[in-house]
Amino acid sequence: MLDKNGIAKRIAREVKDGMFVNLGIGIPTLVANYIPEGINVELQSENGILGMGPFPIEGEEDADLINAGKQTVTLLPGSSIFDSAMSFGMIRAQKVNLTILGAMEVSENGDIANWKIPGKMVKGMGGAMDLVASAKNIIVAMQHVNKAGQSKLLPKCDLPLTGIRCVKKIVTELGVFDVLPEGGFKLVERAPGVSVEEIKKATAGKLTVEGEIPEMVL
Amino acid sequence: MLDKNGIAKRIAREVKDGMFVNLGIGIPTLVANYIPEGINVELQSENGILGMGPFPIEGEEDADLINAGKQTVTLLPGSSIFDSAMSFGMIRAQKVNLTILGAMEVSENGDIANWKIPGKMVKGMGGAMDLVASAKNIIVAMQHVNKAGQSKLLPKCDLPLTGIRCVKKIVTELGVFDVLPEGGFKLVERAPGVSVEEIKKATAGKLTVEGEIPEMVL
Amino acid sequence: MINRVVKNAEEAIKDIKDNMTLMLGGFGLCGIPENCIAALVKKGVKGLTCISNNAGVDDFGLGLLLQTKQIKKMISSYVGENAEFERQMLSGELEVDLIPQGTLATRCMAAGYGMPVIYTPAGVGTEIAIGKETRRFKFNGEEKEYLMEHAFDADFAIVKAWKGDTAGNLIYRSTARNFNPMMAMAGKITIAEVEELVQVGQLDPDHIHTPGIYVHRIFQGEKYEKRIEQRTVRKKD
Amino acid sequence: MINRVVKNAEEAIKDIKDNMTLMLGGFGLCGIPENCIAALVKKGVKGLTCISNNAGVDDFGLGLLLQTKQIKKMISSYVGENAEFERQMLSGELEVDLIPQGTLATRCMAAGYGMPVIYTPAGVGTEIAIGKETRRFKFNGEEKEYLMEHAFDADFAIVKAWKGDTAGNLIYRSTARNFNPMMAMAGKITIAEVEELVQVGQLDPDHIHTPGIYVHRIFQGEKYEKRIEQRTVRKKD
Repeated sequence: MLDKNGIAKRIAREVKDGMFVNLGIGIPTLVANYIPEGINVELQSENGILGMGPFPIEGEEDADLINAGKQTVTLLPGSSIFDSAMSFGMIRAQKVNLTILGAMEVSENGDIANWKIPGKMVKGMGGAMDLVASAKNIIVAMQHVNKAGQSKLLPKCDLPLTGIRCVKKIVTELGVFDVLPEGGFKLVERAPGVSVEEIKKATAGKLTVEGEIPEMVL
Repeated sequence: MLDKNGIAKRIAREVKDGMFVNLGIGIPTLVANYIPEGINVELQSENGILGMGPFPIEGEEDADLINAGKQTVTLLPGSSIFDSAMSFGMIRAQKVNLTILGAMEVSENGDIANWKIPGKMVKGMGGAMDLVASAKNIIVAMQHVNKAGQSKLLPKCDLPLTGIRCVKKIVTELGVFDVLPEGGFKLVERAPGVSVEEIKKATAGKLTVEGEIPEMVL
Repeated sequence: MINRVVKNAEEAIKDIKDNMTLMLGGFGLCGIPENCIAALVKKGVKGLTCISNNAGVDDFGLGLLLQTKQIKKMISSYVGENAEFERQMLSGELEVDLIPQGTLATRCMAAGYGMPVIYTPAGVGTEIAIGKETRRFKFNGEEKEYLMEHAFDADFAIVKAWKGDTAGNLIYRSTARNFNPMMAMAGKITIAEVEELVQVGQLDPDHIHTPGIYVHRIFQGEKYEKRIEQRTVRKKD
Repeated sequence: MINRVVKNAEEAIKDIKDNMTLMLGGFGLCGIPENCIAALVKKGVKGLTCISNNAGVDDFGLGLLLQTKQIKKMISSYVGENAEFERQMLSGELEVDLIPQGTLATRCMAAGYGMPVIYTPAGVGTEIAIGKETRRFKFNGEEKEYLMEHAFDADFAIVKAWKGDTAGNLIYRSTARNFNPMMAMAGKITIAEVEELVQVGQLDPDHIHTPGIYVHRIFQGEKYEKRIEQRTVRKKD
């Protein structure tokens, strides 16, 4: 079973040299900590940064320099600042190669729900709808089941959708799953110590398990 | 009868304090020389300048600083530079208050032709089609008749159009004309020494002459 | 040059009336027009429709105008972290139109660029698409569905910049830029408050983010608090 | 940061092939990619479709590629001052698509901003509108007709900037900016030549006009002629 950092660490492997990457709030933010040495990527923050750096050293916070999660951040040498229209322009024009974000539910055909629980939580979609509608490569980082113990990998999302047919890969505490073009979740790797049976039990949507499923080595 | 500078001088009176003005190539460019002291205007050049200044002093030309006519120019204090998309964005959004340009023909209903003579001259429309399609206030500066002696104020344009129902005012060497909302040219002022009869003879389109027409004093 | 300077926030907002539509720059509490918000609270103008990416926090930013119930409707992309907002929304006191952040930015840009509508794929297949015209287009070799979205139509845009000159030219600092440039371009009347107002000629024309043609009134604000919403730091290595 | 540096113009354009579509920055001879144009002439690649506001003059700028008959089609807004161009156009050797300058700029912008189409009133009621979809929209309180225009789809964009860094960030100088930023955003592959190439960290992030994400290849050009097309001066007062 993976903890949040384990999920982030596993996702970091999907980040390839030369990529421009947008990291959502929560676990995706942690991915930045695990990108291997020698892999040059630039982080895009949709409020208007390319080349976002780590949190500032204590005392060096700048109120004018925040990320899309409103956290104080820094700029790396070679970074650039732009307005929100250009930011979403580069997202729509698919210049950002990889988007990693959290989800409440993902369906077999790659639909994602992550912005609203009717009657309960309505904080807004922020930039998520723009990102999932345009990004060519979307990885979801999330817990496999919700607090009520129900699977979040579903035949069909129950919650209001953020985007349709867009998620390509899911990493949970239990394993790594590809969303198949024809629909369905394909188990790619098991988390350390997790059995295929456990994963089957926790997955409500159609799960494809072909041959021996390797246990991931982090 | 006005010469080119006279036409420019007369048009300069239409420029009011606080206006952003786009001046076309030819006579319109001369208008800048006659804007009265105390009238603060900013000249927009559609290749990306607000606050364009006069030609540079000899020896101070800068290849990177030209106007839409490709002439070397200068920047006034408080000027700004922007790209062509923003430039035409501000034109379309009607932030530019006044457009002054030349024409080959203007029709009674305010159509303008100034970019093409089929089989003869095809240099292109440049920014003229954008300007005339969006500007709220368009003044045409031109000769009243063409080189063949034919009137350029017509019932209907013969040449390919640049824009429709857009010209509000025309200043020629013979006088000043308003284009009436219901169609037709209304004689507003006569050029010094020009009679109403001469103007009538040189105007092919419907001309309205109401009461005594004052001779302009420059 | 055309002088755009007004004395202060009170003068800048003097003709903002009840039931008008305002655009307000900023992302979270970053790059918000603090002085104008304070002046709007003081003026007590009511029934406002506010186009702003966020709604501030309970006691700062647009949260101040929510407390005093001066806002009738919010058009935003994210409104979390604001208990009073949530209360007013759930009780039905406050109308809320939640739209994707890129759609919000691009509808501002459309207004500034004279484009009556734009097409975006954001929200296709979701409840955002309900009642909207859709159309399939090919872009970048891929055909997909887009939503038609209209340019915003705001009476006033109120933005905050770092530096500005008397001709209204603006320069933003770091991510305090965010929505400010597009909103500055989009307002029928645009008000800019700046941390430092300089004479014309002191800003490099190549560095101007918002040309003065878009800015109708400019003033130097005072007492900027520039509150940080999520102070996150790391230890020195 | 991701290093975008290539050695020179030859390397930058090495995979430009016959019959491709190129965007080339510049207004007149101002801000044109001189080094890449020279390299294209040397390479001899043919059948090009060039999207460029102008076509250079007889012996400079895109005029050089016209002399060698490497251009099949020009998409421009103004092509005066070029006798060889006129000859090829009138003889039918060269296809020419003349479009309004704002339409040209905005179709580049649309490509860079992921907008498949845009609407503009430019050309309504003229021969430019023939065969195009039109639609009435209300904007700024006024209803009028607009033409639907498509985003450009170019294989390469070739731009010229003043300064650039190894991550591909670009800063333009004065009116040499013109079409370069939108074209940089619009190319499937974007090549930037700069007068001065610096290391990352030497350009102020707030001053970047084109973020490096849009630029795939960058190099420092050489021997910039920067020819002036219309030298106009006044006497010292």
